[in-house]
Amino acid sequence: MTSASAPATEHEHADHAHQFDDAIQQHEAATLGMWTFLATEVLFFGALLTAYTIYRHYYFDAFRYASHEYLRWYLGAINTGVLLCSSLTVALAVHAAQHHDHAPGQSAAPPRIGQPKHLVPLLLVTMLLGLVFLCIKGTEYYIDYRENVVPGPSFFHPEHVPPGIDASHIRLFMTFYFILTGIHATHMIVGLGLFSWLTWNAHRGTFARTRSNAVEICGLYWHFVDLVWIFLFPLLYLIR
Amino acid sequence: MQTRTYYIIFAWLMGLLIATVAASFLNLDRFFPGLNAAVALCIAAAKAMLVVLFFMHVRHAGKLTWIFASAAFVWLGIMLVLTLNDYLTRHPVDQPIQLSVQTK
Amino acid sequence: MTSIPYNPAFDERSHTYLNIDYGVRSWLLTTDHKRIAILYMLGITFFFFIGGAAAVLIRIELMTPAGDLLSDDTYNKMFTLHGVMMVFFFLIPSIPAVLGNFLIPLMLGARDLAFPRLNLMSWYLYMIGGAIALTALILGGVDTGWTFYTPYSSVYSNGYVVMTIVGIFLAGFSSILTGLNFIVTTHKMRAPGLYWTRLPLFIWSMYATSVMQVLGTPVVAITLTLVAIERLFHVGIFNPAWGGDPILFQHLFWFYSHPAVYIMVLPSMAVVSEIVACFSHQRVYGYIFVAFSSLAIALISFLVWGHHMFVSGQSTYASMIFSILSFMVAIPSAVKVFNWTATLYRGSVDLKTPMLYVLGFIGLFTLGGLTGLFLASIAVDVHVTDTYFIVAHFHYIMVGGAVSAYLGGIHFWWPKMTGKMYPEWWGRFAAFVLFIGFNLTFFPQFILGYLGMPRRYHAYAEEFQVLNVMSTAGASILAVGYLLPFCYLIWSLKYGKTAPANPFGAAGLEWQTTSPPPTLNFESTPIVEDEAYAYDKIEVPYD
Amino acid sequence: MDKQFQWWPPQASNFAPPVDQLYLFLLAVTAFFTLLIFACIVYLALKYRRRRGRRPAPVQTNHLLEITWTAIPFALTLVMFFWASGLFVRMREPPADAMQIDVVAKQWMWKVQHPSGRREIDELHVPLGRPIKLDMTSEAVIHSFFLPAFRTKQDVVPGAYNIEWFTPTRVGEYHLFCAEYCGTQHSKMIGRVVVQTPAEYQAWVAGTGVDEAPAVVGARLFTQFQCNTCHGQRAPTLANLFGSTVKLSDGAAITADDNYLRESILAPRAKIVAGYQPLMPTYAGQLTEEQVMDLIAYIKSLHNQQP
Repeated sequence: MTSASAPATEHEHADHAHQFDDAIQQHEAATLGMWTFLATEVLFFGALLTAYTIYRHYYFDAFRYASHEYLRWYLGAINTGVLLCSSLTVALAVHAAQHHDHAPGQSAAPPRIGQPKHLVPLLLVTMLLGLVFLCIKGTEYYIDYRENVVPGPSFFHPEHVPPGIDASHIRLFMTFYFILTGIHATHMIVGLGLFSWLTWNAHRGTFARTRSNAVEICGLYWHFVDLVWIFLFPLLYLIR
Repeated sequence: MQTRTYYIIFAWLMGLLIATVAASFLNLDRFFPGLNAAVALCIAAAKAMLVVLFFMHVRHAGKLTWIFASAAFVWLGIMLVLTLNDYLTRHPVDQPIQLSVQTK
Repeated sequence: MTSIPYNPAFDERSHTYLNIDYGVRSWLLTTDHKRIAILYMLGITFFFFIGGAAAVLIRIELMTPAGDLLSDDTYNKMFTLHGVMMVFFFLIPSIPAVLGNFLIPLMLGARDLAFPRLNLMSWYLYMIGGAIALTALILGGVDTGWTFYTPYSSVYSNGYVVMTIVGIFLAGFSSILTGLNFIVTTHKMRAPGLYWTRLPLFIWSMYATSVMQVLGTPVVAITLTLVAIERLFHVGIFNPAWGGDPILFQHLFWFYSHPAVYIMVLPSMAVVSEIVACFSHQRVYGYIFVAFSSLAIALISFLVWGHHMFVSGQSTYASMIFSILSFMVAIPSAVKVFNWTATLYRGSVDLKTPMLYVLGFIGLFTLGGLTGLFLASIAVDVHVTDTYFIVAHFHYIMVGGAVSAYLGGIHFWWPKMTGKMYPEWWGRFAAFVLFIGFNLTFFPQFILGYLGMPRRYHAYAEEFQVLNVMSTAGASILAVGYLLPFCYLIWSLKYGKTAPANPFGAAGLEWQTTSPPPTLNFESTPIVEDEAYAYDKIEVPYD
Repeated sequence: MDKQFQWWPPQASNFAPPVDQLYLFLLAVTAFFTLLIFACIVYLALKYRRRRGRRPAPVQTNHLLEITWTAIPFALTLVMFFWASGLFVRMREPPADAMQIDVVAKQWMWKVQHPSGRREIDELHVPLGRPIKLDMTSEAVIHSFFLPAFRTKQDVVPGAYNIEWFTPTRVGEYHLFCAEYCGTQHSKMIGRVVVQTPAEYQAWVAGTGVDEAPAVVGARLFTQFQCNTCHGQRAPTLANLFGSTVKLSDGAAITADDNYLRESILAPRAKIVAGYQPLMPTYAGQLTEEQVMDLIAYIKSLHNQQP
């Protein structure tokens, strides 16, 4: 026997879970866990994008035509802007939370966004931006539904297809469009759920000393969902 | 990190967003086929790098985070390269690509 | 030697993880990694016997050339049931979720995994996934084979394909979360002094496995989801009649499902390294080579999936690239086999039950691995692919390899998990029965395959009967080999000898705590000062 | 077909001997290493078995040994790779003079048509010593055309033509199996390949109840579907088309091969010949796979003729 730290029974501290030695270890583990999960997500979307890339390569003309005809680049661009704004507010929220952790009493300078007391408003703005994104996305889906380009019983009527383009390839493009944006939107909805939980806890002040952990981890997730959209936007909307 | 950095990065991101939309209206493919897509993807990658490095704090993170963040993209690269390696080398007669027709 | 101080209060078995609490609730809501391991063991055993029952029906049907016992449709559903249950619900979770869950925190000197609640959630996802898949198979079955090749699965099959896919999706999610938990735990929760180069090889292999689970599983999850979407919405993704490409499905499917073979066999290698060292009373030969060969396998195995597609219509050039890469993955496996064998040299070899399983593993894995070279050799693969040669090859790896190692590991750590010794004589006897039964079952299938008997055949040509009867005879012996441990291990729970903390004189932190361990594993966090497998500091135990 | 048990499948094509040689080489390597490992395990386990009074002697890792047993398997696998790939490339390149036979796979039967027109189901008659090229497609799901005695196999994928070739070298009857799982009656999708002497084959081809040649059927279909009203006037002429290079309206050039013709019939708007309007309707759904093959055969027969 060499030596031993504190007895096992004393590990039930308020600031970290029983399996960890201290709050720093818990924080590192949580961050690494989220990064590992994001690696999984990269491959999850990556498999879809690989399939999309191959069909886009083979049926390029049809994909370009469908992208022009049925997607509105300006709505996609606005949505990209909305998501980038939300990334900024998330970054500021994380900053605010961390600030609070390490220097709780520091509020002498004139208040600037990113100060601890802005945490709740920043989280709320982020969620609002997320909702705006989903509303615009929903509008796009509705327009597509009116144009009968949503996969289903009356999926796409091919009377006006220009020469050199096969209707089935247009359907293929729309299918991938709905799968990719649909799964992305699902991730957004999960993100909104996480942020509601964060906001509620931040509002009640029940995070104690691990507050920045939760905000930071959820922030990583939100940024990742934003990242996915950064790639989806040019790949789907801007085919020239 | 100061909050000022976040605003600067945000300004860059919005600038790149305008750039990518603008680039899509230029017909770059006449110079080199696929140039439009390449430019769009490069801008997207630049935006992604900014988000990852600054918003997600990888710039100041330890080696481990770097490895985890890049491993996923290495694996994605494997999948893309080896799959395309098949599709781009199928000889037209020897290994036809799939045709999109009703075969009943 | 690293150890824990003697503490009389600790020795009274007053608080092992098993008896600290009773009642169903305390088990179903536990976050203790050891209890979750036990829960996994129950689930896995259940699904193993479901899959095994299907295998029995398949083998009985194949005793005669005519398809007489089962209808063709039932037969197809049986081999699908067998494949889905064994691959997704038994082999992939077997060693990681049972032994990995139990041992990783113990071997690292940690109190639990990094995310105990996530760990429990993994088990629920796995069980719910299994229940859904099983429901699909009971309601009417699925006849696509576990490979779900399109467009058969996405358009033409009449079975409950979507429901089965939902089950597999959930099990995949469980597998990802387990891998994530192990990765974080290995990185962040090692005891003081436990550097990477001091880690047991079990941890190295499990880490490599976890990387593969995390990076590979999402791909099969989304690919099968695409199949379900094509089926539900009648849109073209893989069906050529609707603009898709069925070969693309195969690329995406095998991107995960080839590495999945290594998700099954790397954990077996983890077990083998521990047992070989313990029962040779010797440090594993070439520790660092064995450790890094695990990581090499984790990477290279993602580069070889195209060898499943040599006759599929893949380009000739791509086939050749995949062929050379497939040969490369054989090399780290060969390095492991040579090093394990060399570990016996000048050791003190004790042929106890776990060692018998493991020596069996080395032999069977060698044969299974070498027959893999036949499949990487494209011209030969053209002849033997989709025949019984393939069936024999992957059963040597997955059953001869993975299941043998799993059973070896269960015997080795049984005293640690339950506090009871298994009966040694019965253990050795069962290991022999298993080895003989296994070879009799699957060796004839190599010959059958080269003769040209295609796999998934319900009825076959008459000249194949002799070998098929041999195989079925072997399968009945193999079944006994599986039932024996099932019976005597349960028997030992009540009547077995009480196990001491370290019955085999093994190195490793898990043997430094009581059998069974207390809920938080160690009385206090151990500090490690030795290399792994410091057997020169342990006296040879005799019995 | 011999119904007795056998250890080795018959060798009946040009690929059987070289594949068997490679197989034997692999078998030798496998046997050597398996026996080596088994022997080592048994010897070491007995020699160093646990005995009272004998302590194990710690062994240092020998790096030279590690490198050796990494390098030797590496070298062996390189030999296997080049040997196998060289043979594989030969299997993928049919000789120019090969006789083409059309195969359409359905759930669950093989429909075969010879150049002379004779059709057969679940059987394939081939003449001895003549290179045979199978042009194969499938109507619904993936099948695989497997001839164990010929050591050759090719998946038959719907929506495209896949090719398999061989030269039969021994007269007799051999198995034909579907090797890719294709649904309920997968194991019933079997048949036989009959290798005959050239004279017997000619007699068989000319046998009673002879079907029309694909090109003849194709010619009739050509008129029946009124293809002749456009092709040659508003639409491109088809004479000497097969194998020629076609300029497309988007500036690309493409060789008119089987797959191009197939696509032009079933999805005519996908590639438009330069200088023509996209007027042609699709015939997808109106023609069976066999009829498409007949039409292609007819177009091929328009070689060296004036339109």
